[in-house]
Amino acid sequence: MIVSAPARRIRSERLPLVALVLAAVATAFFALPFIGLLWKAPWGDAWSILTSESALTALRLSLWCSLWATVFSVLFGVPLAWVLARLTFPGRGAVRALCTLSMVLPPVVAGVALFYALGRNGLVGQYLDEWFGITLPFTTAGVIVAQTFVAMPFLVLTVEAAFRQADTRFEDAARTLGASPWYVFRRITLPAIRPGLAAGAVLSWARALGEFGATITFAGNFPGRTQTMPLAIYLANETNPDEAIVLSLVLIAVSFGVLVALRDRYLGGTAPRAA
Amino acid sequence: MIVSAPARRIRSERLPLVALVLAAVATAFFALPFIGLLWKAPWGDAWSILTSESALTALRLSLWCSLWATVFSVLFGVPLAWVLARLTFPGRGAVRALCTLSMVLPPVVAGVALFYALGRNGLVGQYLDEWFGITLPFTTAGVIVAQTFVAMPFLVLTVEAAFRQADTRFEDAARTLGASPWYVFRRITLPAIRPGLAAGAVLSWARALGEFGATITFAGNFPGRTQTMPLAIYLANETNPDEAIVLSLVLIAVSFGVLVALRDRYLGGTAPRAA
Amino acid sequence: GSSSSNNGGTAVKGAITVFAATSLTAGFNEAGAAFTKANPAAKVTFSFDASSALVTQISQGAPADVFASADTATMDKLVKAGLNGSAPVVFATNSLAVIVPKGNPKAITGVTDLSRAGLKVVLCAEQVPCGSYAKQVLTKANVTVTPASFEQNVKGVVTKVTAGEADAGIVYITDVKAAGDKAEAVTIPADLNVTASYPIATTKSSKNAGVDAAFIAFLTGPDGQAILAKYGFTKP
Amino acid sequence: MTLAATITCTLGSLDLSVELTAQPGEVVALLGPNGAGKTTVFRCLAGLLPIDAGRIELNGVLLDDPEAGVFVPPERRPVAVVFQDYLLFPNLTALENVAFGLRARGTNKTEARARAARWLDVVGLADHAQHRPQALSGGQAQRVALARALATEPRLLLLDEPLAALDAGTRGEVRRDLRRHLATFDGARLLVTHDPVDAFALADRVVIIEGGRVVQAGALADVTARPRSRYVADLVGVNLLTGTGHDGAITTAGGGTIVPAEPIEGPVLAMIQPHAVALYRSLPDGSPRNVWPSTVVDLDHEGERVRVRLAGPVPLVAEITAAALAALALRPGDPVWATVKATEIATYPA
Amino acid sequence: MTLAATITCTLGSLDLSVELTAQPGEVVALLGPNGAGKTTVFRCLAGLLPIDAGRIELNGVLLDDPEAGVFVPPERRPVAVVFQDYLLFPNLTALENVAFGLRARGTNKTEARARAARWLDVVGLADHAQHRPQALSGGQAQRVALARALATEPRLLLLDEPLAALDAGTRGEVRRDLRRHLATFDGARLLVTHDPVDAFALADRVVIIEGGRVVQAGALADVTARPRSRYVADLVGVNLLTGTGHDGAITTAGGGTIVPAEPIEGPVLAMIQPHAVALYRSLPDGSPRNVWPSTVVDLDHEGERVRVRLAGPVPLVAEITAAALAALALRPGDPVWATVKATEIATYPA
Ligand SMILES: Nc1ncnc2c1ncn2[C@@H]1O[C@H](COP(=O)(O)OP(=O)(O)OP(=O)(O)O)[C@@H](O)[C@H]1O
Ligand SMILES: Nc1ncnc2c1ncn2[C@@H]1O[C@H](COP(=O)(O)OP(=O)(O)OP(=O)(O)O)[C@@H](O)[C@H]1O
Ligand SMILES: [Mg+2]
Ligand SMILES: [Mg+2]
Repeated sequence: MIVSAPARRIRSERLPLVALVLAAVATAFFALPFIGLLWKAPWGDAWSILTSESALTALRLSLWCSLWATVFSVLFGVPLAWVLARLTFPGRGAVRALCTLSMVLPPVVAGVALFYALGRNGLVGQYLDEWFGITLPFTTAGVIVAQTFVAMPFLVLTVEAAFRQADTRFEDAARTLGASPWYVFRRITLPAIRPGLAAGAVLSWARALGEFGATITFAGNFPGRTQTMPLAIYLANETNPDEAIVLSLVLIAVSFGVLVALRDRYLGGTAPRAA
Repeated sequence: MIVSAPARRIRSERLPLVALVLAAVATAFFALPFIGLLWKAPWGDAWSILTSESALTALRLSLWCSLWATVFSVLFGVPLAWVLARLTFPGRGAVRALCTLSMVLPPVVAGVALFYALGRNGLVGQYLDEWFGITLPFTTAGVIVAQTFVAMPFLVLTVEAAFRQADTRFEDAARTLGASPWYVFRRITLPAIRPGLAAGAVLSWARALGEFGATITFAGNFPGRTQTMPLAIYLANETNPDEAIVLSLVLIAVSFGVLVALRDRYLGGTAPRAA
Repeated sequence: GSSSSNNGGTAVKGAITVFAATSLTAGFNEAGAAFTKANPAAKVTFSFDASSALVTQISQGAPADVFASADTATMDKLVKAGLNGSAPVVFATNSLAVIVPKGNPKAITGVTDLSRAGLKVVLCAEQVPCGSYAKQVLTKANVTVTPASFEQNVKGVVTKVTAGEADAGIVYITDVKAAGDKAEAVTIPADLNVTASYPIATTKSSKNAGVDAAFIAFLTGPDGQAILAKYGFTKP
Repeated sequence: MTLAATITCTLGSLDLSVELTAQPGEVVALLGPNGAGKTTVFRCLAGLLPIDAGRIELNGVLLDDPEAGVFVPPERRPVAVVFQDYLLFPNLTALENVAFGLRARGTNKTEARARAARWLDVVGLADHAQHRPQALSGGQAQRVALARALATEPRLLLLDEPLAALDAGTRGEVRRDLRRHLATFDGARLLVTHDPVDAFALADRVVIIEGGRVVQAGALADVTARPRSRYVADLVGVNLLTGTGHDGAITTAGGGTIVPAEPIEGPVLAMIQPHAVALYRSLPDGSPRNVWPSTVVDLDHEGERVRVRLAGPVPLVAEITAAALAALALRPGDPVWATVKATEIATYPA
Repeated sequence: MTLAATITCTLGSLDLSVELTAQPGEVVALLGPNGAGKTTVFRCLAGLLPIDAGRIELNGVLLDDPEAGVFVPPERRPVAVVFQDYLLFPNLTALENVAFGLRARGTNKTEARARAARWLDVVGLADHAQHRPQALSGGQAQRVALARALATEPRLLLLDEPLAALDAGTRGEVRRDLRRHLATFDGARLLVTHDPVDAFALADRVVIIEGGRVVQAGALADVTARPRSRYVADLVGVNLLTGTGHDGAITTAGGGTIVPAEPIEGPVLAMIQPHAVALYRSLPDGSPRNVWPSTVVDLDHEGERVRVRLAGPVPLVAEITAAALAALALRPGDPVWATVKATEIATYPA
């Protein structure tokens, strides 16, 4: 004990140190490209670009669509995550895998795939059209669909993990107190998985906000209707790369603001102890 | 009690039912596009395409790079997540936000940003070149860097959530037994967050595998060196969309296989109870 | 105004959507503005994307009245699918140039230099028009180039050159112009060069025959050509 | 409310198979060694663990019956549990924890909180109402758990060692309050405890479970008067010897001979109170009929009385005064003679 | 190993400030009501909670001293804890849990498992070695926790109610084994318990903590002989009255008058054994000096003895036989006369 103390002393210091170093490297890795952008950004004509009507429209549309995409992801993703985490049924692994495929799919193909499913002649799309006169492609709704398609997987997997990590004994205790599954879910389970839910929501929101390929293919590129920020940036890059950079910085600034705004409190979980 | 019983009966049935319905919708939403692809796939010349040398090369490269991207994401992402979850320091919110920005960044710009950081004349890149003669653009290493850049955020946020959800009292108990932080982390913390870690790894692997924009912009597109599957698919789509679909199906099949293979056991957490 | 009248057409009214290849973005935006100035009752909205993607979208029922492609091959796809309303007409041509970073640091004088050892050259992938054109040029000049990358589109080439990651590439003249002071063109002599032609046509689903025809007419007319010329396009 | 349960259930190494009944207003204490299956019984009754066979019926309502394919989920059983490990909801304050059951059953917020507050007061935690469980001490947490269960006024109340973590004073109080409360309501109540005092104070009847089986049941007095197992003997702190009676004497498993006042033929249990065992350094004269050479194993001081554990043909625990011990100057390992009057030996068939 | 600790620490509503010492080989029992701060003291000693002021020194090594800026992290303190809520690692088997401390300190796997297995055997869980905590009963879990702490052979061992969940039999055994083991090693040991029997059996010295302060300390016999607080009185089950002595008599807070054998002037504590209190329906003749009119509050049956709680100028608990109760036919609310011989009243300065 006394003998091994110094040895342990060293060991005991290692984790935090190594961890901190690795974490620092990771942070730098993330930070550098943005510093680069700021560095190269053409601040001269930035202002005019920022305030350009088209930019603002695109930004507004982006926020609007990504918000809805997140809402839908949560609405449908959380139940799916719950099923995957809490029920045993044949082919569960398959369903889980299925949910992640849209992340693997190259953007263009994702768009095409969506056509086959929800397009005018798509498996379901044709009936949407026939029966309800709904056509998703080339509409704002289409943008939301495309974004949800690529963003939801992140929510599903993250929340499923949270469900698996949660201690079900508290749910049992709640049920013995006469709480319906739904009430248990709201008052006990949800608070327990809040960190995971928050992370999942953030991930899918960010993913939706940055979505490009599936959107432009499935929903087209119509200013004010389906031209989200990434599309506008892609286009700007065609004519004037500087403008593209400035617009990206706007997008970055916005999401940065939002993410910083969402305090640890919303992330919940163990109160972090001081360093 | 007796009176409210029927009322509760209904309530109590609602969650599972609603949950199952929503989950089913979500699953269908994910499944349809792929069914669509399978449906439209030109099975005729599928085989020749699959076995084409170029396709296999691209596939091999994709798997190789995405694997490394995942490894790096875990290696650097877990410590970062730990820091974000367990230490309090000014600007933690900012760091967390920073990690997610690369998800928001449109692919093209992401690539450009990487140039500014790690390119031949980039902030750091120029020294990499000068001192070590390392140039990332146009190399396989560049592909891995680009994929890590877009994939790591998913791991960081998911794992941070897992850390927050874990009960730290067990770690305290472990330390009183003389376990160094590193040992505690390995034997107690890691098992506790395994579901989150698994989910995070899967998410970033899938994201890396499907990565398109940043890769081609930063690393370019050279068969066997930097041409990953999504790039091959994109170009195939230019000349022969059918070929693109077949190739995507290959990509999908592979990742589907991998994800199904990873059993619930690896995801860990509460043993799911029967439906 | 007078120009539009001596353009032969009387002012039309109605709104159309033009699907155009991204390389036309700048030129079409200006042309569109001019067209609507001449025809105050008309409205033109553009949707830019890769020519091939636009064809896919049109085949999926995208509300396009006019389609302007960056190459004839893609336009042929539309025609083959029977989705075109009018016969395609070439409204602009373009030719290739070697693009080098500002100041031409590697002192490249022509296509032949591209084979120089240690030179980082990027080309478009053969699957996309600029790639196949570049290939033709190189064959004509019979230089063999091992590029560092086959880009997905011409902008990819421009980006890498302007970012200084690549030393040279082969792109359209129009792209060099668009790159402004970040890049310079090394001209490719006409005998080695190839001509890329930009066909335009109305779509079968076009809902406003008057305006879409008028727009095509405007583009092919002197005013349209003048505007396109500003961006480096040449008369067919 | 009558509880009638026949529970058969296998869980890991435990093979549980017990029959339980409780009359309206009756308090039944479940006693048994660790791992006997007491908590598991509770989990079955609460519906947290479906039984493999048998049936659980409460007040005429069938709650669980695999054959009939009936299984009423926990939330629809009028049952409340005080869990051995409390299981307070970490995200709720003490007050919200107690109010939870009421809220879940649709009581409005103010009403629920008011009643919860009253319950917290009963268990003496009014001023901890706003604390989260992690900010409560062990005993405080247990009292919150108790209040949480009582607040729902269940038809069947399951108390799993509800007083284990309470300090002496509080324990007495809570025990009194609990008894008073339990008396007021007509549900059936089951209580797991390791403390005979609790059982005495609270239970009308005890059921002894060992290895998943009921080994003894009845009024505590009767059970303790005629312990049938080592566990019960330990519980009441008496010596229990098993042997076979044959013309007037009992031969113990250890090979010793016991001569009781009322002999019994065949397998027999003999109970001897520790204070009835006298110890001598030398063989006592007048040679009483029950004298056994023994060795002191060890000594337990409990205040001014000392419990001496003896090894020998008839292993016993003797309880003597500290003074007597001093006189005998006994130390572990010392040889000693143990004697017991025949009249002090209670015998009954095994 | 000598422990010398002065702990000042504020935690929520608790304002802790205690001084503790333990000599090599000494076992000190920490007793106190729920929420007194016992567990918090342990957390400070183990290094899980840095102290606000004071110093903790073990065997000459400074472990925690805010002024000196010294804080030795838990893993570098030779301290082991049996936690009140066990905190067994859910992902490890019982055996792995016990082996954890040894493995963490670098013992090789086989060696560690062998020793762990031996410890599990000591606590009688050899055949549960491969079970996960969630597959253990409450008592089994607690024994694993005990084995886990003992296995590391710490210099300072902190036991937080280590026997609370054990059944009567096991409890006695484990208590004996524990005492034997504790005797064998030279570290200092602190024990939290609510059971005086544990304290008697295991502790050389007791420290009574109430509201974060040490209110009494010393040999258990002395402490129980002269209880200074309601808590201690409850613990040993005696009546404790506070009052002021004035020429031969004591006036209690309740306004009653007590006449002890040895009067004391000024603030005084008076202790009366419950069995020393006699009850009469009618005013007893021969008029003893201590007679108080009282009302029966309630009755606690404990086997053949009954504890009667009385309200009146001098609130008391009387312990009488069931027979006596039958004779008096007392029911809650009945008026009754309580008398105590002056010689039965122990008095000492408050
Ligand atoms: N989930 C489980 N899986 C496997 N075995 C289990 C499980 N739960 C309990 N057991 C086993 O069942 C037996 C009885 O457990 P139970 O908790 O009912 O005992 P108990 O009577 O409550 O004991 P205690 O007095 O210590 O609380 C134990 O031996 C335990 O090992
Ligand atoms: N994390 C915390 N935050 C706020 N208050 C706390 C915290 N931990 C403990 N307390 C308070 O400190 C007091 C003492 O707690 P502690 O656990 O030390 O009591 P204890 O003596 O161990 O009681 P018990 O015998 O019930 O275990 C309690 O009143 C509790 O409310
Ligand atoms: Mg139990
Ligand atoms: Mg405590």
